Amino acid sequence: MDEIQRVPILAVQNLSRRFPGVLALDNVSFDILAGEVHALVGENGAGKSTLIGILAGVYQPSAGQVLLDQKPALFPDPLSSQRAGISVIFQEFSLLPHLSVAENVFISREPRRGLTVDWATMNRQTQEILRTLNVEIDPATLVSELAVGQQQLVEIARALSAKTRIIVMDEPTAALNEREAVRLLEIVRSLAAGGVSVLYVSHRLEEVFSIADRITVLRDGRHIVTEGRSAITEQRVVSAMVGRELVHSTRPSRTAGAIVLETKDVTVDGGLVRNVSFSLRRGEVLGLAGLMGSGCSELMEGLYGLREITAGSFLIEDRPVRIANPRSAILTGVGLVPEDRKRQSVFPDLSVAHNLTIGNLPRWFRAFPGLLDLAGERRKTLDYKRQLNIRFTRPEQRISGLSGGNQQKVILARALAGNCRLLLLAEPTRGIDVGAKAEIYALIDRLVQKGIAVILQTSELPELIRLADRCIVFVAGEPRGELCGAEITQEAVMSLATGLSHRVTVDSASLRSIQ
Amino acid sequence: MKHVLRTSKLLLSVTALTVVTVISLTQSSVAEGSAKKKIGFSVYDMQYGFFQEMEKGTREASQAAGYDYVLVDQKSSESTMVSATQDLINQGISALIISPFKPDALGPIVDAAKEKKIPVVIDDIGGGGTDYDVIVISDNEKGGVLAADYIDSVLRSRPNNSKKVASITCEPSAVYAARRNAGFETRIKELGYQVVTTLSGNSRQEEGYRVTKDILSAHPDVAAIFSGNDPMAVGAAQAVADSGKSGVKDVLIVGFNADEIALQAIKAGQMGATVQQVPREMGKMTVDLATKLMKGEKPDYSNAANREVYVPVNLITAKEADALLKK
Amino acid sequence: MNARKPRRHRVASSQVGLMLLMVAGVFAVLSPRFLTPGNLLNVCTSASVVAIVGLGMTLAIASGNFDLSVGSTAAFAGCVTVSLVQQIGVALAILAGLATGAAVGLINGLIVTELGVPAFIATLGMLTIVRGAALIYTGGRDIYLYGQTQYKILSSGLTPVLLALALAFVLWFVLQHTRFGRHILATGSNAMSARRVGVRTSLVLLGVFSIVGATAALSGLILSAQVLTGNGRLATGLELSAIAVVVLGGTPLTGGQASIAGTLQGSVLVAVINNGLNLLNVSIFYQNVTLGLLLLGTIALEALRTDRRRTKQLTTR
Amino acid sequence: MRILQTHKSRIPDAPATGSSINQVDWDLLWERFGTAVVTITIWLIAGLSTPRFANVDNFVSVLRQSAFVGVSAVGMTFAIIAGTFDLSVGSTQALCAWGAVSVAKVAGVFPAFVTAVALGGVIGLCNGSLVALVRIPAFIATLGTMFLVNGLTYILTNGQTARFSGKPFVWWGNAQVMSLPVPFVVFLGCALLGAAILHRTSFGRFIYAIGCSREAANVAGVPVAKTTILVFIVVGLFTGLGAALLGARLYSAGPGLEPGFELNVIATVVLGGTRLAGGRGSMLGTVAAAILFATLANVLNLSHVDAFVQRVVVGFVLLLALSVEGVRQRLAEYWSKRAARIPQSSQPL
Repeated sequence: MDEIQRVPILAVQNLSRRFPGVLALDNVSFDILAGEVHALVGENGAGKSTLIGILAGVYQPSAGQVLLDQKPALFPDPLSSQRAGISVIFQEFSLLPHLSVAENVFISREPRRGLTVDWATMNRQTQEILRTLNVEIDPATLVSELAVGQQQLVEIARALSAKTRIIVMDEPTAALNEREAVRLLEIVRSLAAGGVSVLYVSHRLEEVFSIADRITVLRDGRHIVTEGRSAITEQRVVSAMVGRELVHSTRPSRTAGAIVLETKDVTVDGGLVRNVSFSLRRGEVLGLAGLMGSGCSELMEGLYGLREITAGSFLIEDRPVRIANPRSAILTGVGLVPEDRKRQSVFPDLSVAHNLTIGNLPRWFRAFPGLLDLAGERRKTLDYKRQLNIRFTRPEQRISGLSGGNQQKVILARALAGNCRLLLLAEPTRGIDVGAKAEIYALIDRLVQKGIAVILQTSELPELIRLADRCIVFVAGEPRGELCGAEITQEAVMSLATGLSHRVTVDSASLRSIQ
Repeated sequence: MKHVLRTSKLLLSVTALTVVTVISLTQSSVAEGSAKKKIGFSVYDMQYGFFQEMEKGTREASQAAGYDYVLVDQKSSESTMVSATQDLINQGISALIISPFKPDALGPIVDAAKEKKIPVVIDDIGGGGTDYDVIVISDNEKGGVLAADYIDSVLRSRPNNSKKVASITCEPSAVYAARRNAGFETRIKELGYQVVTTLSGNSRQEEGYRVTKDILSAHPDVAAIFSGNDPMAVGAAQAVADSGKSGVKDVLIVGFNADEIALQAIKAGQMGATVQQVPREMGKMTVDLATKLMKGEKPDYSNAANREVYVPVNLITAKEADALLKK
Repeated sequence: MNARKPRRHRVASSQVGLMLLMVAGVFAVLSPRFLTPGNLLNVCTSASVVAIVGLGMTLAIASGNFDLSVGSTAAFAGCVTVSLVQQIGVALAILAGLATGAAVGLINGLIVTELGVPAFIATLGMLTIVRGAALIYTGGRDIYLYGQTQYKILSSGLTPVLLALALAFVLWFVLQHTRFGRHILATGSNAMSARRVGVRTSLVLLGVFSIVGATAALSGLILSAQVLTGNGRLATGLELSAIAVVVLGGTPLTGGQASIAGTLQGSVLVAVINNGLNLLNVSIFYQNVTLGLLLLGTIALEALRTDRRRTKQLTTR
Repeated sequence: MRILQTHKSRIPDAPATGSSINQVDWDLLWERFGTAVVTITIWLIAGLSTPRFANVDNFVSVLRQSAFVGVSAVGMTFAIIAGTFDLSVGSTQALCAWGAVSVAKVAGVFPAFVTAVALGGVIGLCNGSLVALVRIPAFIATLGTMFLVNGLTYILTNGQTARFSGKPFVWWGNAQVMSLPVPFVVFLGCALLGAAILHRTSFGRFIYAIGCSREAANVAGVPVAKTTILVFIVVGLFTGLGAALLGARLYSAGPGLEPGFELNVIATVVLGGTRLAGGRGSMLGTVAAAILFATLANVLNLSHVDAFVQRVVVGFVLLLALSVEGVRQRLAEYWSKRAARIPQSSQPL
């Protein structure tokens, strides 16, 4: 790797951006070389999103400048940034669900014949680009009909079609399963080999270290370090990110208690998930693993009453229960931390306290029939603040002002507040930074120790290994195998999940069969 | 937290300031009282030519008599009618003239006026069975009868003696307008005609047009159409013209009000006739009546039992239309 | 050349088509005069007036917006044109009327894009403002043009129908085949994403609102030509009819999709109902009841159908 | 990858929470108090320019007038906070008011109010079921009921207005208690009740939650369908009550009562700072906005403003009040862009 030879294609110099009351970026300088995969890491609030926003033309810098090919460049709006050869793939995609794949790829750059859009050329070129990515998607398909992984590929195809020289990817694997993520990393590598520079923004250090040529760390809006991959250790990156020393942790040994949940031949939604039988004890963490579409999420939703259990029986503490909707789930003592925080759990406009108590209002806060006991609610919120170490100033504060990790803790508190005996965790640390992640793991450990039973569904294998005592692997809606304790390794899980050998090789045919 | 406090303080001081201003103004307004008598007129809806004429008559007469004059518009809403007229009464008027959008809702207004000993003169539409002092009313039913007689006189002389006529009404809730059509329909049936259809054009010109088109296609042999007001009549005349017929010779159109727009249409040979009301005259009459009432005199009722003063209605055909337009 | 176009949402418009056939069938049986050429022209003419503004509204709804001010805009444009016909001639006056409509639309667009007022409220405010402006402009008087046969061309014979069809074709073409049209759908689909990928959503919306204003103006002009009169009361309540026909036609209120053919069929359906009930001499009272029932019926059918499709997804039981 | 854990004692406070405190949340402030400020401003201007404005009779009149839209707006506030909408309140009002007046004539005051409120509730139930169970978008569902109820009212009444001027009945629309007009007292009562429901009951919390995010509400165990139906019933109940008051005020009611009422009600709620998209809003704002609209109409009448111009002014005030926040954001954006451009303006792109 002879980085010295290459010229910086993009550089930021002394970049600052002030928002009312906060300095989001503080005098940041670094550069990206041609054909380089440059990873940008940092905790939430480190300034990554602001930096991306400036490169995308969404924000303007308060001071400093962006150099493109060593000349100052100005991006007053997204279009000018794109014209300069920068494509940004945001974490929540910028796709237009009602338009076709081809239209999404060529939006605002549609090939035209006279006044009209040249559909033939557009579809043909889209097909060509998709082929270079090794995917077969009909360019005329509506984007709303695609799976998440395919949607990501459409975003990449859009970047490629724009003759982009720099692609910025914000948490590109956040919504992907392990399999799709591997595929994405391959694509990123081949892009870089083709001369495109990639600014790869991610929390997942594992990915970062497997792909980046150089790594830049931001913390609290300031530039901490930029270093070649081989010149820096994972340990150093983490401490640069959090600005403090970290210690290792492993799954504590646990002693399971009485059986809390028992399922027998459970079928969800008439066959989306079939023949699930397992039991779960107090103080135990059961992991569910599988590729997207394997039925893990559907089973979780079934257990929580978001989907119908169409066959089989379901016993909680030896009593058969019927959970028809989330409400009855909560009443039976089942709590859920949903997988998509933005869509499924947080009410951004409501206060922390309201977010925390929304699931169990009638049970706890009735001073006299009908009226809420606001003081009690406040007390309860502060209680949880202490117990779960949630950081906020006032219970009346809007939850949108909290960091992702703290929001997630509030959601966790909500799930626990319902007198929870069985806690369902779906992707509990998605989009949460390293420090907060470790805290949430510790929290889960403590809860389990207190006797709560946990079912954990996650696409992050290290998380599974760190937390789960047992793990059931699903394939195509059916449990394929169960792993216990030390048997849970990345290789074992993946080989069960894919039905292949544990050396994961990816080709487009198997990718399609997954979706 | 602090800024919320600060803002509340700001708000509080602004409120205090307002209260002080308001109190001082209350006192000044008490002192203000002018010697001049004030006439308040609450008009149905200034969007209509008819009421613009009425307002003009009322205003001119008030000014001529040396009164102050205040106007409010009910904008075709009974709720606004009551609240806006209440605003008038609160301004210390000496007499109230009102052309009510909904006579049925006159109750609270008349009660409020009586409480302040303000005489109430109602201009047209209806009195809603309230305790008003006098109502100036054009004889809507008679107008309908006039129209029927006119249609009969014209059609009788025609060779192909179709006995089919149609009637277009205003919005279904307009009581005064319903009387016109009722008068027309009763009389025309007496004369041996068949009313093939009665449809509503909601008082609106473009709906009069649309409804007439439907009438013409359902009953191609209809010989005459009576419309509850002139805008709809003019719309009807245009629809007849668009079907290649004449609003005089083929399908005789008769309207109501004698709005300028209808007079022009009659002059242009697009419709047969209209029943004239004299809104401007009526406006003048109400001011005269108000003057009498303020002096404590009794008006000369046409029908003392209902405290009504009638205004004659006249039929306007091409001859009279010309003369009226010149005025 | 086999240029494959994206599949579109066609279901709803076939629903309204079916409804239309049924209703028309009933009237054809009940009234012998319903199927006469004269009456059909009559139906089509009154359908055209609503269809024209409905087509504009389809664009607005496809872009994720609304325009409640179309009735007032129609009145204002009608007044402007009628007042100018004598001075500057029919052609120029018509252009002036359309320009007035487009200008009102542009103002709507500016309020929405620049001041950040939601379209529903922005155009609600403009509804009263423009109506007031029309009344002030005319002084509340009728302006009439008897004997002006040239202006009459706008409303006589097949003109309104042809205008509606031509407009439908043009808008369909714009929507499906031009960049502007695709950007309208993109904006309605997800304005935030569209902005990020370089669609100038503000410009798109300004364009859309101007078009809506112009179509409202055209409807107003036809109405004023029908009665050869301009006044500030013209076209009251047109906004709700326009929205009703768009909804009947199956264009979803969520934006990103549009059914031009559906809107045409929706407006014919409403015209057929009103005409048929008039032919049968049914009281006007029943027109609103029928319209309400149809609206709910059509959409309920559609909702239940998609519901069955959706049972496999997350539900709100 | 190894999993790491932090020393708990050394965790600094999250930066995002600390930053928003010292800075003024204009958005929220304007949402809470903006309408009240505008109302007071108008009072000031009116008081200074037209002496007729500031007398007791006139205030009574303004407050009374604010109640008729206001009571219905209390219900509509629920609907809009829940992220939905009811266009049928105009038709509902006419039907309920007619029902109240007709029943008052034969059976007395109490049955009259019960009839009106019950009719409103039933229509609300229909709307709610259409939206929550058949899943028709609220805009379309209530547009449909609007036409339907309007037509039904005409059929039921045969186009005729019902009239009744019995003292105990009209007392509710016209009398005063402690020099406050009765309808306004009822309105304040409704607003207080509404505020209590919104802030002190689980139903209220559910409404905010649904308005914020339907899906998240469902996952959090909020009974979304039930709450939605209940919201529409509440709108109907309040509209029915307001309608009975209006019937009492007018001594009469019939079809075609108050054209455009639904839009006035929605405008009032939105002007009161409730966000059209749902999830945010308060009763205080609704009360202030109802008074604001009544004041505006009154002031324009007192200042002898031409009826045509009045329309323009009312629309303008509505737009002006709702643009303030947008204008402020625009300006902030403009300044930040300008600031960004100045040092580099001479450079080529």
